[in-house]
Amino acid sequence: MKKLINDAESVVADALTGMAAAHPSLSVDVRNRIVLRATGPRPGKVAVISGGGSGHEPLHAGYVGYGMLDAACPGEIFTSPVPDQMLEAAKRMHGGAGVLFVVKNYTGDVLNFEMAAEALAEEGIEVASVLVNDDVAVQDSVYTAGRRGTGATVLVEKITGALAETGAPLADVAITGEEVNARSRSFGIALTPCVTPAAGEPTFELGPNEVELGIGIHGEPGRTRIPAGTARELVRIAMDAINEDLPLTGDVLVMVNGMGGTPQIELYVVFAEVAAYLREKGATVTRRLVGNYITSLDMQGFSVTVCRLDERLTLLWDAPVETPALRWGR
Amino acid sequence: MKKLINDAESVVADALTGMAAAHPSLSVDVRNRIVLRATGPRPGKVAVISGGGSGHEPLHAGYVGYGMLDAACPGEIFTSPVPDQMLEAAKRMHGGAGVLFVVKNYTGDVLNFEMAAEALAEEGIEVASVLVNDDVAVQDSVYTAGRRGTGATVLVEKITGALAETGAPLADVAITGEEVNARSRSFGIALTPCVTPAAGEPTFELGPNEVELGIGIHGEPGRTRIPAGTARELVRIAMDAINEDLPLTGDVLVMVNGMGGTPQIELYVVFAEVAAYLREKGATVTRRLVGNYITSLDMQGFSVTVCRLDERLTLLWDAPVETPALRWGR
Amino acid sequence: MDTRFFAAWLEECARVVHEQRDYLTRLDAAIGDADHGTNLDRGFTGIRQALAEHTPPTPGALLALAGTTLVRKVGGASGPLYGSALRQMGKALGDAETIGLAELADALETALQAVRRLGGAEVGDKTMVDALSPACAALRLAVAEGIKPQEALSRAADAADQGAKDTISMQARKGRASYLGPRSIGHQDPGATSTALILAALRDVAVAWAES
Amino acid sequence: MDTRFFAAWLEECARVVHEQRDYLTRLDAAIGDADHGTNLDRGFTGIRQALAEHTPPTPGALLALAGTTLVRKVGGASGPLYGSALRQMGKALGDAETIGLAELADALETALQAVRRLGGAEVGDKTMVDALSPACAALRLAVAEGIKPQEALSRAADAADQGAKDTISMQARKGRASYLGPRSIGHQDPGATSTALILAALRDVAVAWAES
Ligand SMILES: Nc1ncnc2c1ncn2[C@@H]1O[C@H](COP(=O)(O)OP(=O)(O)O)[C@@H](O)[C@H]1O
Ligand SMILES: Nc1ncnc2c1ncn2[C@@H]1O[C@H](COP(=O)(O)OP(=O)(O)O)[C@@H](O)[C@H]1O
Ligand SMILES: [Mg+2]
Ligand SMILES: [Mg+2]
Ligand SMILES: [Mg+2]
Ligand SMILES: [Mg+2]
Repeated sequence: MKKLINDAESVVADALTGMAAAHPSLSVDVRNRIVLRATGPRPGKVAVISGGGSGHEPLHAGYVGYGMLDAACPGEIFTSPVPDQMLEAAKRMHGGAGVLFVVKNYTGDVLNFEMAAEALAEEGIEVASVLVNDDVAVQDSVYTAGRRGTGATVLVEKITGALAETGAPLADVAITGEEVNARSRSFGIALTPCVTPAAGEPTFELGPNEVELGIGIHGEPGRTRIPAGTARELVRIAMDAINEDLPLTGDVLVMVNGMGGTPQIELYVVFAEVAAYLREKGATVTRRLVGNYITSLDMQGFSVTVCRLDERLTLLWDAPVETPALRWGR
Repeated sequence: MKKLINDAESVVADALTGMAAAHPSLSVDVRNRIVLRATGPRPGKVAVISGGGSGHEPLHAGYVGYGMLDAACPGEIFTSPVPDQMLEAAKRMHGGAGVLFVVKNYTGDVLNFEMAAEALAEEGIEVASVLVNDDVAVQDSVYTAGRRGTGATVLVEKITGALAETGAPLADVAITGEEVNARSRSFGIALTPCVTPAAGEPTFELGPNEVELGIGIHGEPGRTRIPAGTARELVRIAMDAINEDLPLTGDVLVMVNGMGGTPQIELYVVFAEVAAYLREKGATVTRRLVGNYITSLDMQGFSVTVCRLDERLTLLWDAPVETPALRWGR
Repeated sequence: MDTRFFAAWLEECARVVHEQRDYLTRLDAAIGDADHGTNLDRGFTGIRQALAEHTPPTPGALLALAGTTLVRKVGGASGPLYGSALRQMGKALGDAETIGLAELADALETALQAVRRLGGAEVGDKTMVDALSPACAALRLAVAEGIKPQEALSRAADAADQGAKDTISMQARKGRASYLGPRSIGHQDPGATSTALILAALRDVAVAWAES
Repeated sequence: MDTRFFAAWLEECARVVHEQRDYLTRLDAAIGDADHGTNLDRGFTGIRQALAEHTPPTPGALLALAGTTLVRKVGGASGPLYGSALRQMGKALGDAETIGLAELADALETALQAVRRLGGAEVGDKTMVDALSPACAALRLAVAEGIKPQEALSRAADAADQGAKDTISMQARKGRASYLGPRSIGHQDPGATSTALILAALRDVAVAWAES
């Protein structure tokens, strides 16, 4: 294993030090592991806060800034953060209008955010949570921990962030976040596993001609393994899975996301196929993202997220955003 | 080899189809292999045009848009474009104030752009070229084809693009491009080779514990091979090589660039070390980029580019830019 | 069993978890996300540091501090689960300065309830519950039979170990491993395995204690 | 040698380059960027298509069209270099309907000059010049000696082949391979190799022509 790190133990701290140096718009507290808007809290505005394991960059810290998150809490690599982080971030960023936690549906994230929410409530700070669970590769049944939260997280963070910026009340921001989640679905495919600095070896094995279908974002193995196919074939598998769960019609936002080690040129090849598929289904792609937005370290592969937009969500999507990883309108 | 493609032969065309679908701000001519601003030419404005082999995304097509390029000409993977492309792009985008070609110093790019420039001149369109050659890993001597053009290309495109937007004359835009190049230096290090779709196997071999120093952006082997070290050690090698060539003092812009397969978290670790190095040298980092800006397909590794800024270049850097890959101020 | 006994247990846990770190991580790589060993190692190292700074006066306070430290250091699913387990165990022990086997059995039962309440897992879901639950049952039985502590804790450890092994044939219904569906079968659950290690540590400390 | 002869040569080039595509790309992978085979294959396939649409009336026009096609299809360093070479060769042949060996030798010399002027490479720089230059010299000598075409072109092909092999021990001073400095030594130059293939194709066509 070769990695651009100093030490497997210090990766997260070192990267936060780099983030602090790279983005004057952020206030990075390396010791407490929180990344905040440098501007501090805005009175009367709901503070939108998220967090999760590291290794998914730019998620979440790359989305801290005007029009999106107020703070992010990075955990260890692929490990949810601890309640102290969310607590500290919330205390520093809340502007008196309450705090929204955007939580990806993984047992670890859910439990740690829950503990933080309880502690915050005890301190008299109003908290609501949006649970993101958009991954159609996982059966949402009593036999699983429920669908994972993946690509839709970016959309929920963007749209709740935009709404919070308007001074909307916590309940509205939370409901809108849930609406975005309800309208979004994702599916991911890996060409290669990823290597965590701590493990130092691939998280699973894939043959030279195999791909893994229905992966999450933690280098975990997926649902099944099939022989590698063309981009067109793989996109069809992903899109069929999504379409089965949420019929794809009307205006849609599409995110074709690289898992971290995928060349951008391949993501465009994938996007072309996704666009063709949606055209065939009669859906209209009105907004799109193509790039690395929620990754699994150095994994090669992609995920597609589709969100059925309405006019209001489109407006919120278009609202100005100024973060390290997503920026427009300012 | 597993890749998200339909066919090694059609990668560039398929990716351009995807770009067209992904970016309404671009006008993509898949047949002629040119990517233009959808707004068309602006009378009285110098048209800034670049191009080069594909596989370096987002370079160059990702930098087409307000405040940067007017057009990009993507060649086959790692192969410079042909003169017809530059010719067609120039004819469609020139606004009567001449055309600036931004050319990376590789024999293929130089020759093809030269042929295009001759043909354009014959048609009475004024052309100037900026040759980018910032890679200190290559000795600039009669014994080589001269220094390669790498990371500084992004800076030259941004800054000439900003100046052209003000209506500055061709000669000024060209001189400023040369100035940016003269003030910039880069050095790259690979942890892994890359795999081109056509070759289907790594472009060179690296042991499980080796890194390649002084790589370019085409998967070519570098200057030497050494045992892998920490991020700190590797950054020191890169920065010493740069500092030996261009003493690092004063205000500097730093770009820490991923080669395509490098996780963003590692790039931040690298950036932290680069910032520490520059602090030690007494230089002040006033502007920075950390991400994938000029890549080699799926290669893991990084390059550092440093540009010694002055007030004017800083202003031009800060000027609004609105392209798929670089955007601020609008 | 006094404060020193429980401190020795936590110390032994820290040692064993550190030693078995890569093993636990490998188990987690197979059906999870390859971090269980590093997670627990970070947590128990944190406990060691916390105790080095200040050792609480009673077993109850000690375990509560250990639980809080896990919550603050571990993250992931195991942080809140083990953290709450130890915290609730500590609470159950109250201010008593020494603890008898029956109280310990009750406290362990409280820990199990805490994990079940928080995580919602039942026996058979392929989680730490599958090791903790039989360990609790074995210990309760041993108490009823009036067996001496090192023997009783040895039975609990064996039951946990067997419980961990039994997870191999199970299909996961909770935690990350559940995403794999039937593909989770054939792998031992990392959390059940660490629970077995923690209970083995308890036995070892009890045996050493009885000998000295 | 008439238009059909030169068309047959270009056809044979297309065949050989396609056949040797991966070999040329592998050579380029070692000291360049792994595209020389695909570049030339794309170019000569383009020539084939262009000639299928329309075959110019004279050898000169044919080679000029071939050169222009390479410039338009290949890109990279080899596109302009081979493209200009063929274009200049075509120009040198003028409107003549049949070409003698002496004119061919002169035209090849013009091609060499075009490559040298454009790329600035000298003999010994480890480029296509190292194959083309000895081929030109051998052909010139053969013309002076009055040898018959297939024999003369065979000598030119041999010289090109030897020239290509000689690049193995050279350190590159032009093109991408020069970035490697001393590490370029020990590898055969891909461009010199393709030049040798192109001249071998010329010989083969001449031999077949003489036999028929
Ligand atoms: N809902 C749950 N109830 C009980 N135990 C659980 C639950 N979810 C996960 N676990 C346990 O946690 C272990 C994984 O811990 P760890 O790897 O540290 O956290 P994460 O899954 O967040 O990466 C699993 O092996 C399982 O024993
Ligand atoms: N300046 C030059 N003069 C002559 N030949 C050159 C020069 N530069 C490169 N070449 C030839 O071009 C070959 C490489 O061609 P190709 O791989 O198609 O282009 P690129 O180097 O742009 O990828 C080299 O092997 C060499 O023979
Ligand atoms: Mg985890
Ligand atoms: Mg090339
Ligand atoms: Mg885990
Ligand atoms: Mg090449």
